[in-house]
Formats: sequence, structure tokens, C-alpha cells
Amino acid sequence: MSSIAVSTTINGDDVEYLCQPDETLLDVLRNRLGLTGAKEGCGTGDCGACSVVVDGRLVCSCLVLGAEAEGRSIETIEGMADGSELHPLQRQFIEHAALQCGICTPGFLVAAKALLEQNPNPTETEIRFWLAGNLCRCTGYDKIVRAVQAAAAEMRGEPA
Amino acid sequence: MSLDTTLQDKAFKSVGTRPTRPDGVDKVTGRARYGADFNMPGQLVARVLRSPHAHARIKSIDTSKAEALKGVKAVITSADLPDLSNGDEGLFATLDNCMARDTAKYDGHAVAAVAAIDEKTATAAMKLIEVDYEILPHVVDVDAAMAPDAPLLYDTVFTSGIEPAPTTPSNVANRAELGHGDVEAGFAAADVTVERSYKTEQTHQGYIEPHACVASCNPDGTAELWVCTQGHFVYRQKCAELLGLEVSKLRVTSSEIGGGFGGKTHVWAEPVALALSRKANRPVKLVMSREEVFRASGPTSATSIDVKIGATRDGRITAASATLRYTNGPYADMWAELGAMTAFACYDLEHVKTVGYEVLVNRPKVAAYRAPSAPMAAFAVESAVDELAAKIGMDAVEFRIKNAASEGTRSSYGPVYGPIGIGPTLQAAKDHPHMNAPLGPNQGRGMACGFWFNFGGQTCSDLNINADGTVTLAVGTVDVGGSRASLSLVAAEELGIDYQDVKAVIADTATLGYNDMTDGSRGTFSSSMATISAARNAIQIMRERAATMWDIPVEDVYWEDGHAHAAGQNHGNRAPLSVKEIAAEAGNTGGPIAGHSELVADGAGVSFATHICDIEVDPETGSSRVVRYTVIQDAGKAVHPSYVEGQYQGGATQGIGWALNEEYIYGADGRLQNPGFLDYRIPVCSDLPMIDTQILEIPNPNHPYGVRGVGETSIVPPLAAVANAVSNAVGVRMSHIPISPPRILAALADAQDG
Amino acid sequence: MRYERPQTIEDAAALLAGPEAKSFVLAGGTDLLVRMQNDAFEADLIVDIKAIDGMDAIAETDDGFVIGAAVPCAALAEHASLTAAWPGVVEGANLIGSTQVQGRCTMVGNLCNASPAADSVPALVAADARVRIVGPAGRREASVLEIPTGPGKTSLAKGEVIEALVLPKRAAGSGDAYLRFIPRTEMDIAVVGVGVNLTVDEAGTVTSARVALGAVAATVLLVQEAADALVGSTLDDAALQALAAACSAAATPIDDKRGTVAFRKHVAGVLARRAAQAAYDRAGGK
Amino acid sequence: MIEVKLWAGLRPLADNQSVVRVEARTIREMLRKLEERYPGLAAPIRGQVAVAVDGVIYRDDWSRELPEGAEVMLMRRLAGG
Repeated sequence: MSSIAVSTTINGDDVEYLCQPDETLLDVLRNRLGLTGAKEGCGTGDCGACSVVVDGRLVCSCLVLGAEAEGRSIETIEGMADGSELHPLQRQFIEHAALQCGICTPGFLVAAKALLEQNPNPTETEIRFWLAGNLCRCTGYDKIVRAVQAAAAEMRGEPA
Repeated sequence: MSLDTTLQDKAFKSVGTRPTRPDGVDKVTGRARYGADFNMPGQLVARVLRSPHAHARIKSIDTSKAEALKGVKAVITSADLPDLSNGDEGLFATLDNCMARDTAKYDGHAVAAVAAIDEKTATAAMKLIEVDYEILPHVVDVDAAMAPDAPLLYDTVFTSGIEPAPTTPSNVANRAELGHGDVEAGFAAADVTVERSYKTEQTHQGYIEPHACVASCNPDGTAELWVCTQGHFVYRQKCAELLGLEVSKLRVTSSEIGGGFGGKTHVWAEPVALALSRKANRPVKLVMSREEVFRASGPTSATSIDVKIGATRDGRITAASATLRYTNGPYADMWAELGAMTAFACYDLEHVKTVGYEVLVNRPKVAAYRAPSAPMAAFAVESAVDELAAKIGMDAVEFRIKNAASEGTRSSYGPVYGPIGIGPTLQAAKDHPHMNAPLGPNQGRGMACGFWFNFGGQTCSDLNINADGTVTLAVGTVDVGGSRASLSLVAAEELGIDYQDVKAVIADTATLGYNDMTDGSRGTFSSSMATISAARNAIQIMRERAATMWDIPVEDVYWEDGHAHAAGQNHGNRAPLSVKEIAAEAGNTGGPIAGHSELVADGAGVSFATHICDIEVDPETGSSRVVRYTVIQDAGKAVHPSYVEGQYQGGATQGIGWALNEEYIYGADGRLQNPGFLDYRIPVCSDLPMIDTQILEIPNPNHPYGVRGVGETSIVPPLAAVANAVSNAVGVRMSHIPISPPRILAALADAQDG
Repeated sequence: MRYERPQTIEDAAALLAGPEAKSFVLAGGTDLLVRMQNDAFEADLIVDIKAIDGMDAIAETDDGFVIGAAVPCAALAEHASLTAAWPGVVEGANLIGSTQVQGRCTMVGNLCNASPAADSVPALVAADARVRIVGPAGRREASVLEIPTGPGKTSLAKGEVIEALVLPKRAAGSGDAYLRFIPRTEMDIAVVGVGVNLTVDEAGTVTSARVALGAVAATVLLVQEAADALVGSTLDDAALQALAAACSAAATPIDDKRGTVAFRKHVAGVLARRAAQAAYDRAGGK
Repeated sequence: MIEVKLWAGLRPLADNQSVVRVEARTIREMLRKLEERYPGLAAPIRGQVAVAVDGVIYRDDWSRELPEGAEVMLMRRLAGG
């Protein structure tokens, strides 16, 4: 089995790597590129901890082959903050205590950001269904939903 | 213990506020390092070969083909993890569970392991290992395992706790009986009696992070282990015992932990990784797959419980009894006994008797799961209590208030209670707007109570005053849910400084004294005691340093609001010295300033909760949905209320999942059919409403700030609260958990036929 | 194992027709990559069809809609006229997996995975959708119903690959709907799924109907008796009861980890009634 | 004099008594005397017992003093999650 050379864009940077044909994008990110913010909770697309955005679409990186990234644009949790400036979602997650163990947090943040880019004013129900593919076992989701609502309001420019 | 644990009557400045957590930025940026996020130079990848049979004799294992594969650096079997348990049955069980010896005792039981240069090679090698199994009859169901003709896991187990001792072996390892009074006399005095049998299915803690570690054994006998665990000191101890290592030479670092809930209090793969590393002479990374997590780690017991409760017509319970049968997996433990201890803990009972049976089955070794064993017992008891209240025509809350335990009550597990919170949580439930809100069509409301002991344990902390006056707090209890924030608050409170000036870290096993695990709701309780003690020791030193700086006797220096003050007439006009000022002079006043503490944090206050749940049922499909949920629980003192609420909400949600959908499903072949998050259905975001919380603070008299453990009790009431709500919604008593749609629909059909 | 990304559908078919014993088409990958996680899974060749022109396009033609085999399900709901014409097909497709899975999974993949519980298939069968197939023997068309032949099995020959899905043009007064039962609100495999597609006349009488059941047999069932119960009715209670009875009777499910026989048979009838009502309302039946 | 209640599992190891009287000022002294009198209790005392004193459970703090008339029970050492 020979390796495949892949040229892609990750968080705005040109990146090249070699990967095996059966290697997932998640494994490439974590094991070859040192981007361990995406987590493997299941490897089968059921937990959302490995969420990334590929060409504008939210996906589980465990269900994408590394080879498929050729020519695409990938966004991961590592690219979410603007330098030292946290994204409003990141800040609101901290302020709302929306994380306990934190293993699901990168996936939730990537997913929530994708939601707010598409729907800046989601209802609680819309938030809950959009995030249904992200499992959290610690929080009961209450504070996560509230943090997303708060970030959405902040991004719409509404007073806190 | 040197710490004065007397409850202080004080107004808090830091404790009770809600600052952001110190590890927050790392966790929202993806920088926090969990079990699988760490690598070592020259690291190999491990895979574990697991039994595909529920019960099988291992006649032989041929590893030669795997060893011959290029890139394979070590293959191990039980021969590489020899029995060093020296008669310690618990240790042997741990060892046998980590790597099967003569028999594989459940589907997923480890039988061999491989370390290779990459995962692909390790997987290929694993498939080349040839195991010759002789399949044995198996049993997975708790009641079936107790039947006289059940297949036996061992022919050497004779139930203990029975006089005279049985002469035939069985799958029942132990019988334990608790209680007081004379239940037969109590039942004779009852006007109304409820008697019913219940069943609960096996669930898993379901932490999102699979077990992961990197082990590195060196030829000189030193070793390192990086691991996600609830207790790295305990893992060090267990691994050292299992592998025959010197404790001082094994350094264990706890990674950030992606959830545990009890499942990461037991070693599973870590001894295997160390044994592979020892054989290969290279670092070895071992990460379980999700399927392995389900098949071979941590589930709780499946249970079968009979409850009988009698009461007078005016609502006073006269007697209560329960027989509780809990699966233990293949190794005897005390899970049923724990259930028996907790079953009636909420009530003031003159006559009570509980009997627990530890049942061995061909399922994975049971691990602690958040208030282990209590939720199932509470499900049975609280269901029967509800039914009894209805039978005598009393409101469910009133009936419980009338029978609730209080200070001075002899608990059903023996001791007499001090100040406790069951009565206040019930009163709060009664007064809560949720309790009186109108219900919609096809909706039902249920409520239930829960109890958990909480405990403390061995704790050690270091509090270092840095040169700039900031504080580094090193603790040895793993932070699973925000305890670094809570402990920083406690340090700030005691020292009288800003929260922002304290940075709490989790120390590794080489840099701090022994700590028990973060379990039993002890993390913040115990480490806050140690933090207070360390802070007080540091204050003592700072008083001495201030005295030196001022050249006055130390007795004339007192500490207040984060400053050393000179007392008395002689020194009255000296400006107080801040921590910063004292720290700046440390080099010339005696060197570094630190407070240490080593203590046993016993005296954790017991904890009670009352939950209220509204459920809507679709009578045509049996589908159910939680539409409103309220948690009321005593925290003693909520150090960081946001994370206390988080514990309440998270526990409630796990309990809701357990009640409605989660279960281990076995095929006729004894193999687990749903080892994944698709078919092991934990609650998803869209399944739930917001979870309302109400924190009560009935101070624990054994903690300086009144803190009680809060982590576990919240999972105890939901099974019963949900069951009572569904039962009220459909008019049929639901006695088998999970209360899945097919069970609801079947109950409705039975009710119609009847 | 080889990974190939051909530029034309003919090249894809040629690759798949090659000597490799175990070849797989990769579009969304949400089933294939899950299977690849299994230690027992082996593949010689994976053919990624996403670089082929038109694979990710939805075209509205005079005859209906042509949906490329690599169109992710999330894109279906973003297509206004498709959603207006075939709301049931779109809602079925949009029930597959999570938001993340929606970003990748495809209806053709859902079809070719050949799970009896596939969420998009009952609505496609009810819609009488067809597929365009390219293979060594050239092109052919087939109805969606003909593709799965059993759990994990399809009628596609070696070297054949589905290029696109074709949904017919709608007659006036038509509506469709898909409902499924799952224990949670999301992230589950259908325990029962029902697709209903019908047309009504100006009086509100059903003039034609197709009813398809998922997860209650080895393949999706097209239930003629259920359609017969609807045609000629104005969806009165009697018609709905007859529909439910026909669906419950037609269902031949098994007991498994997701549901029981009795539960599935009963719920098939319940969901059929509800789906029929939704389709009828969409068709303008009232 | 302290009355120590034993849980059912310990009783066979202590001449089938459910309550044992010992003269002891601390938990440690009490456990030592129990062990001296009933050597069979040695094994459970090492690792399996917790001591409830007036309702408060002590697992490890054997220095705890036993007030006169205190209610003392040996309990199973608990596991937690």
C-alpha cells in the first residue's frame, strides 16, 4: 500500500502531507499534523468529537479519508480563535461553564460555529437538533445550549 | 489530622462566586492534552486481542505468526503478566480481567496483546494470533444465573454470608443482610402493603474519551505512564503491584480526563501497555476503541429487585424490605450490598431489612458508576413508595415528607444521621412551581428521592507562594469536572487573595504525596480540606516572615484579608503586609514560602436529592419525551455554583438515559450486540429540555466551609422519577428499565387487554 | 488497498470492473468508513467519485430532478424547488445521521448500502424514483425498488456504478411525506419507516398513491394494499384505518436490538396513517 | 467502654456476635483490640472496613477519638464513582 501525497488548506494555511489510502482525516490531523484538538470518541461518526468543516460543510473527520482532502479547505478547532482573541462561542462556553471534562468541547464549538454561520438566530430547538450529533456525557447539554444562545446574541450585536 | 475542621460561621468572598475555570482556554482551543493526545519518541502502537466468546476455556494461544510479522515488537499473553497477587483476591480479579488466564469469562475479555510500529501492523499481527478455545456454557441474565441449573462460572464459589455454608457451588458469591427491627411485625401492623418486582438493565458510564495511555518501561526498572484516569496514584499502586514494579520508580501523570463517572477508577489496559513496553523495551501507546470500551470496561450491574413496603392508612411506613440481586460480571464484589445499604436510606423506618446477592455472570467486570448501585435500588424503592402513596390516597411528596429521615434517625444501613437534607429537598420540591404546573395531554409527572454516602480519603496538596505573590496550588485529585476552579476559589478564600492570583494544577505521582481517586464525590470535598490546611500552613509561615520583616514577635502578627497585620499597641501604626510584599522578601526572610498538607479527609456528609420530572408519552407508539425536569439537591456549600449545577444536570441526564433507552443488549450467543454510540443510546441534545436546578446548602459540620460531595447523588433519583412520571402518564406501573418505547407500548396493550 | 479518484463515470466503472475482488464506491463515505473501522473489513480498491463532473449537482429538467450520486443530503434541503416538489424525499434524506453526517452522506449511498432501515429509500420508492447506472455494458436505468435485494446486497453487477437519481415531475395536487420511528429524537437507525406519496383531485379524492415501508422486511416494501386503501378516498378515518391495517399486515419484521416484531408491526400502521395525512395535506387535500 | 456494631458479614468472624464491647479511646485502639480478640477480623480490617461514629463515616482516619457513649459501627468500605 503506497502513500498518497495530499495538498490541502487547513485553517487558511497550505499544508502538504503523505497518508495511507485507508487513513482517516482525523488520523491525519492528529497523528501526522499534530492537530489533536479533534478528538476520537467513537471512530464511527456517532459522537461528533472529531467535527471539522470541509469546504464549508460540517463533517466528522473520522468519516473522511485523508486522501479526500486534496484541494479542499479544512477548518479545525485550532483555527477558531483569531490570534489571542477567542471566538465568542469559545468565550461563552467558558463563561457559561458549558464544559466539564472538555473532551467534547472542540467538536461542539466547531459544530456551533457552523450553525451560527448559517443561522445567526437559531431557536433552542434548532440548536438542539443541529447539535444532536455531538455527544456530551457531563453537562446534560443545558449550559451548552445557553452558551450557544449567548454567543449568537453577542454575534448579532445584542446586549448581553 | 492537624486541620481544624470545625464549621466556620463566615461570610465568603470567593467561595460561592462563579469565575471562569483555569483550564478553560486550553479546552476551548483544542490545546488541552487528553489520554490519546500524548506521544513519546519511538512509541509503538498496541492492540488487544479479545475473546469473541462469552465463556470459553483457553486451551492454547499460538503467537508465533504474529511475532514473526515484520514491525511487531512484542506480543504478550497472561504469561507475561504472571500472578503476583499473593492471595489478594481483588488484585487477582483485576489481573485476570486485564488479561485472561485459563478462561475467557465474557465477550471482549482480553486474551493477548501486540505492540508494533504502527496500528496497521499491530492489527495485522493481532489477527495472526491463534487461540484455541473450548466454548463453555454461559449465562448473562441475573435471574438465570441464580437458577439451580445455571451454567457455573466457577465450581469453587460457595455463597458466603449464609449459615450454614452451602455445599454446592453457585454463581452467587455473597449474601449480605442489613436492617433493624422486625419487618414481619411491621408488615403485620400495616393497613396497606405494596409488593412488586423490578428489573434494570446494564448501563455504561459512557464517557466520551475512550481509555488511553502511553507506557514506557526502561531497562533500569523505571517506568512512566501517561494516562486518563480518575486517580493516578491508585493506578500507580495497582500497576506496580500487578507488574512487580517499585512504586517509586513508576511515575504516573494524569492527562486531562474526558469523563470517568467511576469507569476510570479501575485499571483496564494500563498494565497491558506497561507489560508490552517492558517486553518491547519501547514506549507503547494503547487507546481503546469505542467498541472495546463497551465490551471490556466499566459497565454497572444489571439488577433484579423485589420490594415490599407497608404503611398505615394515615401514611406512616410500618416496615420495608427488599431483596436485591446485582450482576458483578465474573468477579465477586459488593455491588448488591451497596444497593442494599442505600435502598431505604431516605426514610425513617422502625423495621427495615434488605438482602443483597452478588451474582456472577459472563459480562464485563462491573465498575463503579456514579453513586454505584444506588440508582437501581432507588428505582425499585421509590416506585413502590409512589405506588403505596397512591394506594392510600396520599400525595407522593406529602407521603415522603411524613416518612423522611432526619437528624437522629437510624439509617437503614446502620448509623444514626447527623444533620441531613432529605426533608428540606422534599419541602423545596413541594414548594417548587414545577410541582404545581399544569400538565398537558398524555403527560405525567413523577418525583423521586435519592441518597448517596459521599466519602473523603487520603489527600495531599502543596501550596506554593511565588516570588510575585501569586499562588500555585498543586493537588493530586484529578479534575474531572472543574475542581481546579473550585480549589482555586478555596485557596483564594483562605488566603484572602484574588481568585485570579491562584493557579491550580494536577501534580503527577512523583511530585506530590499519595492521593485517593476522584471518586465517591470526594474530589472537591477532600482537596478543599487539604487546600485549606495548606493555606493555613502557608499563612503561618507568612506571619513568621512578616514578623521577621517587622522585627517583632510572631505572636503579634495576625492574618486578615490577605494581609499580615501587626497587632497590639506597640506595632499599631505599621501598614499591613500583602502576600505580594511578603513574597518579594522571601529570599531574605528564610527562603521559599509554601504550605503543605497531608490529611485524611473523612467526614464527608451524606447527600440527598429530590427530582421532579414531566414526561409526555405518545400512546400510539410508546415514544416518550422529557418535557420538564427539576433537580433539588443539598450541596452543603456550593464552592463554584455553576459546576455544582453542572453536576446536578449531568447526573440527571445520565439517569434519564438509563431510565429510557440505555442498555446492554446480549444475543443468545452471549455477545454484546450494541457496543457503539449508535445503538447504545445515550441522550442527545435534542432529547432534553433545560434541566432546572435548585441548590440547597445544609452545611456539613465536618468541613470548615460546610462542603458536601455533590457529584454522585444526582444520578440516583432519575430512574425512579422517570418511571413514576411514565407510570402516571400511561396509567400502568413500569417496572422494567429502560422504559423503552416497546415496553411502554406493550404495557399499554396489556392494560387494554386486562 | 488503492484509492482512486477518476474524472469520468466511465473511468469509475472501468476501475470497478477491474480485477480487484473487493472494490467500493466512495461518495459520502458515512457507511463505508464505518465499515472500514471493523478489523474484519478488507478492501482492494476504493473509487472516489466526487471529482467526476456533475456528481455533486442537482438539475431540474422537464422530466423532473436529476440528483448526482455524490450530492450530500444537506444540499437537498438547500434546493428550494426540489424541497417544494418532493418534501417527503428530502425529509427522509435529512433524517440520515447527524448534521455532520448530513454534510457527507448521499441518497445513492444510502440506497446502495442496502440497509433495510435506510431512511431515504421508502420515500424514494414511494416517489417511484429511478437510478441511472453506468457499467461495463453501458448505461441502463432501474427503479430504486430494484436496487437493494437484501441486507447489504444490491442488484448492481460488478463494475456498475450509479451516476444519478431521477425523481419524476410532479402532477398537480401531489404530496409526499416520510416518517420514521426512533427511540431518541436523533442519531438512531429507523425502527420503522414509512414513505407515502399521493395525488389528489380537486375534490380532495386520492387518485393515486404509493406507500413504502422500511425496516420491517429484508428490503423496503412497496405495499399495494396500502395504496389501494387510499385511492378513491378523501382520507377519511376508514381509509386511514384500512391503510394502517394493510401496513401492519404487510410488515414482516424481526425481533432485534432495535425493536420487537409486535412493536414494529403496530407502529408501521400508526406512522403510515400520520405520513398519509401529512402527504395529503401537502397535496392540498384540505 | 464502646459498643461496636458489626455488619452481618463480620459476625461469623467474631463468635457470631453482632455487638462487641471494647475499651478504646480511638478508632485505632478499637480496631486493634477487636483484632486481638478476634484474629479473623484482621483481614477485613485491612481494607474492607469503614467506621461510622455517630453517623459520620471514617474510612481512613483511625486517629478519630471515640466519645463516651458514641454509636460505633463497622461498615463495608464503600466504592464510589
